[in-house]
Amino acid sequence: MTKSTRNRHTAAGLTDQQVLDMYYYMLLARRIDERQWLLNRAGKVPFVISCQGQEAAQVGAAFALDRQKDYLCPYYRDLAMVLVFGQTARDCMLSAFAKAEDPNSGGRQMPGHFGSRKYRILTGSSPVTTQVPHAVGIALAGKMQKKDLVVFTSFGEGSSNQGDFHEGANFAGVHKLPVIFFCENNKYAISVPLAKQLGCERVSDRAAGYGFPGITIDGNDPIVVYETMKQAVERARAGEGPTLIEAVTYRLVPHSSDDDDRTYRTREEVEDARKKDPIPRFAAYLKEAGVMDEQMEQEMAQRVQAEVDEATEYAENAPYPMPESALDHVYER
Amino acid sequence: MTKSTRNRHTAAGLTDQQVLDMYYYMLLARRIDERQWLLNRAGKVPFVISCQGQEAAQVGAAFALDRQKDYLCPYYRDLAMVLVFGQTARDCMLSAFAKAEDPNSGGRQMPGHFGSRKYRILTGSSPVTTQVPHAVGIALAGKMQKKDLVVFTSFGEGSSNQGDFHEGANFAGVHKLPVIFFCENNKYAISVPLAKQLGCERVSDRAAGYGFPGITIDGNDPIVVYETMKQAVERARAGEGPTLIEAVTYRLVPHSSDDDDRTYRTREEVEDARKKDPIPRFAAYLKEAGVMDEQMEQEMAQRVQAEVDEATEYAENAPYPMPESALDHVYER
Amino acid sequence: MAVISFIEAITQAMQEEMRRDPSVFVMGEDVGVRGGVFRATNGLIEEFGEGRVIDTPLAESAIAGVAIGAAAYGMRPIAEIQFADFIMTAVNQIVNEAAKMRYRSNNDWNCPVTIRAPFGGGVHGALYHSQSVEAMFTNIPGLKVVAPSTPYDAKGLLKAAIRDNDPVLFFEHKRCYRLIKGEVPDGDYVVPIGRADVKREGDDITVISYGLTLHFALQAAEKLAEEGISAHVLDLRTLYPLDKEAIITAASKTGKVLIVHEDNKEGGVGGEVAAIIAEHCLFDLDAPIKRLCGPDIPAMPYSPPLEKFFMLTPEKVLEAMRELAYF
Amino acid sequence: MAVISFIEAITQAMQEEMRRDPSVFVMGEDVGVRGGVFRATNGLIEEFGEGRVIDTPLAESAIAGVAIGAAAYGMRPIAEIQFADFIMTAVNQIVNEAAKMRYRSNNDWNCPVTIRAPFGGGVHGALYHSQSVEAMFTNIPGLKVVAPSTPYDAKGLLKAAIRDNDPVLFFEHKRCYRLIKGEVPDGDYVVPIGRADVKREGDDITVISYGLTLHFALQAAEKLAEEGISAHVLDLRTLYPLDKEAIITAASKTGKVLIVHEDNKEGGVGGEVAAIIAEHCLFDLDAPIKRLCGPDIPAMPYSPPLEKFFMLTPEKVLEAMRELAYF
Ligand SMILES: Cc1ncc(C[n+]2csc(CCOP(=O)(O)OP(=O)(O)O)c2C)c(N)n1
Ligand SMILES: Cc1ncc(C[n+]2csc(CCOP(=O)(O)OP(=O)(O)O)c2C)c(N)n1
Ligand SMILES: [Mg+2]
Ligand SMILES: [Mg+2]
Repeated sequence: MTKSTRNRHTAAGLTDQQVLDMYYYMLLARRIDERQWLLNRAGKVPFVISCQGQEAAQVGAAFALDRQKDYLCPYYRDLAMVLVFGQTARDCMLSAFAKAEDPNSGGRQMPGHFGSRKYRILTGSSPVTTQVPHAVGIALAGKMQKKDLVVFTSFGEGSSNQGDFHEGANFAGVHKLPVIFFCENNKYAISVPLAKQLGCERVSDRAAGYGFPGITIDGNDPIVVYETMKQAVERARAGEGPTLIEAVTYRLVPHSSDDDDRTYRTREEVEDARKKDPIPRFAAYLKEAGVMDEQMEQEMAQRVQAEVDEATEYAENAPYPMPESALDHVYER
Repeated sequence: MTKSTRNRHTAAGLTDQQVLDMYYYMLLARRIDERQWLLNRAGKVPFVISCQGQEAAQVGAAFALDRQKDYLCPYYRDLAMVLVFGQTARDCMLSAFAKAEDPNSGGRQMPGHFGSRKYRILTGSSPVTTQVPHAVGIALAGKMQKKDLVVFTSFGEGSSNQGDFHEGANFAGVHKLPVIFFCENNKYAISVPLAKQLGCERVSDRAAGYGFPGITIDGNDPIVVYETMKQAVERARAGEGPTLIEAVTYRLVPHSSDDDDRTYRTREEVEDARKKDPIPRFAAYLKEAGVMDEQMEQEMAQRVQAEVDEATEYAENAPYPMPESALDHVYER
Repeated sequence: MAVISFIEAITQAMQEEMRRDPSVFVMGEDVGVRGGVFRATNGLIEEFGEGRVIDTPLAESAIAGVAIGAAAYGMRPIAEIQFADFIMTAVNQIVNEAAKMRYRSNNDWNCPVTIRAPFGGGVHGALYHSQSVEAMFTNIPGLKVVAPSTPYDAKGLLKAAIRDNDPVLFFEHKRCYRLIKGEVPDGDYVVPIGRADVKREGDDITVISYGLTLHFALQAAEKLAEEGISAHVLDLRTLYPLDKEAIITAASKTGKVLIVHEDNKEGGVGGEVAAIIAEHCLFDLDAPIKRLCGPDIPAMPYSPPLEKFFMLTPEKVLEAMRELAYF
Repeated sequence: MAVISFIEAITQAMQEEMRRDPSVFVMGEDVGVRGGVFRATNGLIEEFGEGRVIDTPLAESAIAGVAIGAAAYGMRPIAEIQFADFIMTAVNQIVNEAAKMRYRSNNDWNCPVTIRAPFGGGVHGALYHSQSVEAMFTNIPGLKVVAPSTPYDAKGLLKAAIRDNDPVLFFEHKRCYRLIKGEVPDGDYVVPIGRADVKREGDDITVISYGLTLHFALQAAEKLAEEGISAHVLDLRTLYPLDKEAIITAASKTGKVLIVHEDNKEGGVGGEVAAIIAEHCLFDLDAPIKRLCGPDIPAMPYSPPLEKFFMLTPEKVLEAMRELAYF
């Protein structure tokens, strides 16, 4: 396979297998997500919150981390990211169906509230941005214990207006902690557009206020995200402190299954954004770069389809938690 | 009186009388403050929190505002500022002695917790930086009512780490509100020095994150402060939005009468700072500029002394609030 | 009189007050073109424009704090917290600022802000969209806490809150929004804050509740009546400061008291209600003061069997009432 | 056994736990070279260095949130909130995060953080350095709330809190710091969280209290004994979850109960205590359950006559106890 000049991933330090894997995770996340919407509309799962449109940002970022030692404090859209870190389609579907086996919470939390000690994904909640100081605390603890770990935390652009973002980022800046603040700027906070959320142009403009670099990148390109993240991870491991990365993306679907986005954005705008959908775009790249051909693409699609089918069936048939188990785990026993 | 090149105030748009008035307020604030320490050490007032060292910043700022229509949301060190806005030495001493006539709170709050509806000084509390969103709210209300008012709010550099600073500043940035965020950077938050407080170099670095200008200036020079403020006030009145001004000063005395600053800063450092004490420095300027002579200086000192004496005596002899009045004004009656 | 839903009553109250008084305005997350995630502010931006219906940045402490500043200036903001669970970042502004402004300034300043927040569960909202957080605020002099249960009370109390010259926290049980309908007069009216309301007269047992569970008590009372047991049902309506007199009267009337709320039992509002009774009419009691409440777990879980386990129902309330009647 | 002050007990507990377990560390405002504004962390930075005694930026939500993250990782942070009044910006982190981590992750994660905060008045601290904020947290399953009143309990309970695998809010009455002295054994010991303690045995009336006012009750009991009235005094020590059994036993013993705390009456912890009694041992009572508490005003004012008006005293407690005894 000859490398054309169109091959950007090798230059970024990614092997062919890695970019194929990246594509796989992006596709898997998308298909799980789409299936959850179908299940929701069929009345089978009560709630969906999507990663659709943000898969490139998430997968690009996750690939730059060390999946054996780094920590994630993600937010509710990071389905693609937690897949890269080890969660499976089955895990996600168990969560969507709120079944006892859901590894995040045993069905206690809504889907999207990730957490797995074994994958070093800190349990998350709904109030936005509370995970930011947690990430800083993990990094502080890692530094105290002289561990070589990087902590990644993500959040939406609207959420970067919360006090906890400011307080957490400043704390990390003061202590030069190995934290990466990753903003998935999808241009809306539910119905509220950027111009009504941010006094500034770019979320990355905020980094200067904490004494570390901030950068805005195309979040629809997983290779660009990977490259930027890689540098931030190196900085962090070298003890040079945090980085704020703003990955510009778009939320292709409504905020959640309870939302109706027609009240606040035009169909044209959404259609335009669909043209930049990171998944077909990355598929096209892989083909241009000679890494994937039609057949591989089809096989991948089938594999993903099968995984999603299996996961859905398993989760649908899995048992619910016992009612009285609601009383468990308030305190250590 | 010939204007020398050393005359900076005329260029800044200040008359001789105005700079003399500025000096008067600076001196008055300082003497009130010093007297309160004496009273505290004599066991007559339970608590003092000082403006010492920050008078130039406060008076320079206050003079750039319209004392007939602008609003203040100050912080606990802004004694000199509230004097410019209309409070008297007597008011301050009534507050120090916690007497019923204290216009801020009827003796309910510690000194330094300013508030006077008639002077448009919003009532303040102790939790730092809560006044920042209030200032934004007043500005929003003024805009809704199409009033030509500017709102000024001040806070310490340590306090700029609070979530409320971030959230308030961003809100003002989004709505381009006429608010001036004035940070009195005196290099310590109680015992904690700048390097342990701020991830960034300058508090003003934070303004970019809210989409408005930020500037760091010499807070020991009232003319520089006045000029900078004047521009910010003009911007605000012209509908161009907020400005963040960081006035670099030094706290010449311990944090409060309960503090002992020898545990965390050297005497040399404090002595060095005393050499830049804004009050003798401004007196020297006024003399060099030919605005004030020895005799005027002495007369001013005497006038201030007399005011402080009178205020102290009045306040010391004034009645305390009635015990049962503690039950009043929980709700409107 | 028209029959409208609980949420329509909320919307009407805001709309009418905004028409009546130009200083009233609305602010919060998604309250503008989206009309609120529950649609409580539906239609307001169309009528009053974005100057008076403000989509704020996603920052609750600023929502509260900016509203407080505007209120101190003289406006009458209605700030919406999207879910009561998210009010917690605004606690400092509400408790240390709004509630204390009048007191700390010796009556020089005041703060006529209304903060609305949907609370409670039963809507598959899981841990963070189902909480009853009212107990956190029912110990704060200077603040008033209201939680209506009927459309009539919701409209009248919200109008009273908006016109009140002190800060009011206004909790709306989100399950009531569309489930509960009731008659609401066409004209302007106000329901006074601070007064509980007897929602059903009875002689054998007294049930004291608020919010969604008040309706469970009323339904249970209906059933119990068929068994010949007559229940007196008091709706607290205002949770702080409590209407002590009404509580004492209602408790004394039957001598048997059941307090019902969805919030956790320990430390919930019911504790204070029981304490008032135990202090003021202990010798009128014929049975221990019982409480039926949500379990003492951190919040309502998502999974249907767990949510069901948490939620009270008319049946659970009925059983507790019957037990008390036969004590 | 050495006689030490309340604050020395606090310092000792931290020092010993830091020596014992390298995962224990201290963070907060001015806890380093200044040794804390009350000097509770005095000497710690000298012994353990600034790596384990961290002067944080002035931001309470981050203090709590960073501590929570470190705790989830496996450290045992002791976070100091300089005054309990300032804990309010950290409520979201404490209540929505720390308290719910174990539950929401189905026991996968936990959060062994201790948050210390000086509360209470009587030190000319005015509205914002005197508050009793405990009631805000005594309705939060997942959280434990402790408020010791003696040096012995303070040391033993703080050690227990630090070793606890769940979050503990540790309130220290600041007036007790130097006023209250008591015997503390030299060796290591722990006082279990969740258990109240009978501080004085008696037969005629029961007084239930915690913090500074517990001492007022003990002093008053001493005086009353001279009058031939014997008071039973229960120290709650843990405010959440309450030790129901101990409360019921203490109340039943005399049949006359007075609950005393400095916090406002309405919505204070005393309400829940009264409710527990009224639910579990109503028929053992010979008198209404009385509460003597701070007045229902926003906070303690600064001016000496106002502060005096607010504060309870041994005399005020004595009077209430005598009244109850003669009921
Ligand atoms: C503290 C808090 N307030 C409000 C909400 C309700 N809420 C959930 S998501 C959301 C918008 C988030 O927008 P953004 O941060 O841009 O992330 P996105 O959903 O667009 O990825 C809001 C307001 C919440 N979860 N937490
Ligand atoms: C929310 C809050 N936390 C803690 C305190 C206690 N405190 C009072 S002043 C102060 C330091 C403030 O430093 P800075 O903002 O730099 O202002 P300065 O006093 O130096 O003028 C602290 C920690 C407080 N008042 N409010
Ligand atoms: Mg967004
Ligand atoms: Mg400072």
